[in-house]
Amino acid sequence: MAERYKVDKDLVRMEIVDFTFPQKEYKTSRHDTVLPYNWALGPTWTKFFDGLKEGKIFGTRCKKCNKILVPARTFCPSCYEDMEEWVELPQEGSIETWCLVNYKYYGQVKEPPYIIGQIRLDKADCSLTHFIGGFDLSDPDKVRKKMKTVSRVKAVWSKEKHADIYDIAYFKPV
Amino acid sequence: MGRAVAVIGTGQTKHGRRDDLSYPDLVREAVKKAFEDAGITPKDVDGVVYGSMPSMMEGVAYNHFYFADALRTVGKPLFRTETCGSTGQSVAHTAIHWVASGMADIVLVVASEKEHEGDAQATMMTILEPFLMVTIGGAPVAFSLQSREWMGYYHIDEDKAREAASIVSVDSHDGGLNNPLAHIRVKLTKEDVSKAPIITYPVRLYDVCPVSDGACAVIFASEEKAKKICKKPAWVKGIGFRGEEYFIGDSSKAVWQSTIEASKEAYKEAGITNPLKELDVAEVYNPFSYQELMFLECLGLCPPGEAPDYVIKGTFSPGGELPCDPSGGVLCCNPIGAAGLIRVAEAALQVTGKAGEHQVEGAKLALSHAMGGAMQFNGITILGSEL
Amino acid sequence: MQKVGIVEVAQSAGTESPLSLMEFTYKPVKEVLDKVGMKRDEVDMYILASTDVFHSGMSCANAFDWDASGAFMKPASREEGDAITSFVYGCMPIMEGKCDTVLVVGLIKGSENAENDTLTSFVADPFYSRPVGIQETTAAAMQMRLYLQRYGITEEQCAKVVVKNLSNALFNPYAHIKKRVSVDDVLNSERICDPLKALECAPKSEGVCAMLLASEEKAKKLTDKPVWFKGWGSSMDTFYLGDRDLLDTQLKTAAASAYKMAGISNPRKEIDIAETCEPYAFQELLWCEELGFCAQGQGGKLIDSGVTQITGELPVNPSGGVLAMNPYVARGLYRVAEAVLQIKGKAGEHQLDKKVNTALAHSTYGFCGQWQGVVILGS
Amino acid sequence: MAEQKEKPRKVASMGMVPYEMALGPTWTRFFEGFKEKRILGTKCNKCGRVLVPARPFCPRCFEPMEEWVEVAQEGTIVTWSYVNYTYFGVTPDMIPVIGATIKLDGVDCGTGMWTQIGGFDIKDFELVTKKVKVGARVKAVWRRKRQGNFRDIDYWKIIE
Repeated sequence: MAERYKVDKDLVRMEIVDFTFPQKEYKTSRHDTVLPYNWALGPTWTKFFDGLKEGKIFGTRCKKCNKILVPARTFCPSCYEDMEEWVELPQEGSIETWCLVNYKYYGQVKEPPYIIGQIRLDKADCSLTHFIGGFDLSDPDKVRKKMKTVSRVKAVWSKEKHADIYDIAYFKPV
Repeated sequence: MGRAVAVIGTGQTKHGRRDDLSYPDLVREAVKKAFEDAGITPKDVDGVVYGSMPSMMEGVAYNHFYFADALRTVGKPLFRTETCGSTGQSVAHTAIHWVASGMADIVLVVASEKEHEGDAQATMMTILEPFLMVTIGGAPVAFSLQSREWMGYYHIDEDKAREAASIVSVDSHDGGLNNPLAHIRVKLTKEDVSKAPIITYPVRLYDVCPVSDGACAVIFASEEKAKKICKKPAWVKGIGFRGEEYFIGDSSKAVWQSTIEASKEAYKEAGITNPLKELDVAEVYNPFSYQELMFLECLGLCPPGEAPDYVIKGTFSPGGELPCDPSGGVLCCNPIGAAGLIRVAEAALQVTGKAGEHQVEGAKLALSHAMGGAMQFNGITILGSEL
Repeated sequence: MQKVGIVEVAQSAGTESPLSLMEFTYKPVKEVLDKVGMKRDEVDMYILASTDVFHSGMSCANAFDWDASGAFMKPASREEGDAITSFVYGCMPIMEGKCDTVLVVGLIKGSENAENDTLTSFVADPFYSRPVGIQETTAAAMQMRLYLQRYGITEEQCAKVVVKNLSNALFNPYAHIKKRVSVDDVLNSERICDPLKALECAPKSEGVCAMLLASEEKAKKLTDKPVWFKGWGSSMDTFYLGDRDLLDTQLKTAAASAYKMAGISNPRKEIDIAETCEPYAFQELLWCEELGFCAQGQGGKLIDSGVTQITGELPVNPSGGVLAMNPYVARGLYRVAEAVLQIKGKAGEHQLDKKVNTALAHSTYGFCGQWQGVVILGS
Repeated sequence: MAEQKEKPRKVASMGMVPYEMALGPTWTRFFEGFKEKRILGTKCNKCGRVLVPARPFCPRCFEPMEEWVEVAQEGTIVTWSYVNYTYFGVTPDMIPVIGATIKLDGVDCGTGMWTQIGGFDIKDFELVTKKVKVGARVKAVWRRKRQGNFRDIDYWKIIE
């Protein structure tokens, strides 16, 4: 991370090294913000990500509306009740919708092309957002054609797991 | 004038270092308590106002989206109000205008901060544009600049100011001990404060607020609803807000116009002519003890340049003529975005007799205050037990 | 409840400006004051809408924006998010009888920050949605696919929105993008985020919009043709995309409350012009359905019918909309400004060729329209 | 079902966002002045105040400030602060610094925060409290190589 920005001690500011704005014809001042964060997962998400590390996808069930939501939640967004019942979900589901990202922007999560999809895991009452992959994505037309035939997908796990969302590498067509 | 508005319920989290909870869950803790306190359900609410410090603080932009479920705002309108440190006052003002205008009957106001998830001083420096007001420092510098300007302007003796600031700190920390939700709960003596390590001279460790996580929720209602729902509402008597120029040198920070004018407006609306006599308790925003001295003057609670004398003779101490920050104030708890709303909530608790161990006996009229920006903004809300 | 009149508006154009944000903001604010002959300190209250820190790099943006907005030592506040909320906030103190005049300012310089997708990535939660690449464009692309699939809307129909709006923009001096495009141009533009094409996505623009609101009595003194605030509605959706039906947004709720307050029972007939916030072309069709201009799933037919053309029965985005001009935070206020100008009959070259009595302004931000707001204005 | 193995965790990350602001004609000219060792202000024709840094308009009168004036490079300390702590982005070699608001002669406002006191061993805090006082007179000391930014004034020297 350190090589991606440098500190200009004289001007008391940071400059992100791997980004340039289009050339301007007037005088400007760069002021990049580089800030550290340390986010608390809280017990629910800690447990959810621990599950991923073991190759399990957990949801929680609302005792009031009975819905199973994934990723696990502390509370039901519609009933506001604590969601204390943990449910392990099947690792297969159907694709609700998807998009093929084929352009670049600063801070992007991975090198395009890649597919982001909404995947409704069996038994779950909401969709999980994740990558869809496991086949050649280089030709957008071929991808469109292929995706017309795909409705079911299955989780593919990363070899190395760090208890984060990337423990699932992507979902591949079944 | 518009319809009368009242506070019908408040909720605060346990403030402090809350690594035990994710940020949305922290927000929910305050919201749940406010609903329980008001005895209403989210169905009764017409809309929500949310505010925090700039979302760069915790690294989630427009965090009201992230908190939509925790705020119970799904299916309802939401206003996102932010005015820097005075955000907590400004969110309350948005709700008060909203109810007074007749476009809503009950509005939930929430403000929060989870400072342990970011670097507060580094974030604070992003208030400044990068080429004209550049400095090293953060908030302590800005406020020690202000304190010294005030001392210099009135030729206040350094030792006297030190003593008064120590009293402010000791009183606040005593308040914190009486407030189970406060972040800092320690017993201090004047010596502890005046001999503590220097942060930015003359400001020492216990002259400075902590870095806190916390959220606060306050429910406002129209007169009709308040009377129906709530046995003892806290009525909004007056509000005021002012901001001055961006460049710090443009106006005096010793005679702080935005505090003076904002409080004048609030007093006028509340029909207060002698605030020191008429107010029963004040929740003054005091992230720095020296700054509170200057606020006491600019809020018209004592003559200009005489705050140290009044503080030393006990006017603003517990049992004094106008106790300040019985909750412990910002010195004992500073989730920045929420801190201004906590002042409103505390004022409401005081005038409704619900402040528990830190209750000021018989308080009927309370002032709450917050400031923010590059020493630019001041907001005031005055609450009373009677309409 | 007092009536609220809109007295005057000023806008800046969307093209990149060499002025500093302070200078850039000052101009339209001063223009509005000069137009009505008021001094800065004669205005009773100021409501700013300036960007979330991620869109400017300056936190507490009200600090820097204060001077140029004219708010020095006046009662004031600032809304973060969409400027249409600052408009509604501005109406409140007038309705309660506390203020006679309120000046509302929405401001941003889009040329000073990184791509919108870089910035809106930060809206996503840090643990789950952000790491898998959710930002406004990817979220919208998934919403679009669902829209095409469920209702058989065609990509041509979505492209027609771009053709219509950019052609309207040719006559709007404040629009940013000025170019004539064909349906084929849109369909053949780069498939950046399939099914979204490059030309279907809004640009990044500069934009300051200033607007003076006044009580009924004062408005009548200050202008011979005040425009009246008739109603508004707004609604927030749940956070996670996976928890929502992306084609059933809170716009329906927002529109229903706005129509109720304004006493509108048949929006399709009673509304003369609508300005919607469509950072992605297909969204105009979806929003039209949810605003009740056509039945659910009929957005494609609506654009085919020509009703929403500038010459049609219910013109949508005669200004060129957000596709032609996208000053992120200020864009909601630009929608209101266009509605005001159309009712006043002062829109200039893109003035509608009919009497405009009732106008609708809509704005949205957040993934797939998580926040929705609707304002109704009337003559 | 996974047992909870440890207490709730935290996730460390870094937020990086680039910005580039236009200086605009007013501040471009202001910093051009720095290159020539000149401090420029603007004067309001209405209230008559001279403001530094130069402004496009008077924040109070709200009229354009078109009259440029070169101002004195000496002034009086209104207030100052001794900064001796670090946070993210500030390393120990960057401190201490003494930030000050200075009222330049003939100017109607104090400087912002960019003016720093120096020219002696500011690590010696005793010496600092002896020399730096509200009301003390100071004078700008320019850098030899100037680039048109706030650092062109190296520091403000106390005039004994």
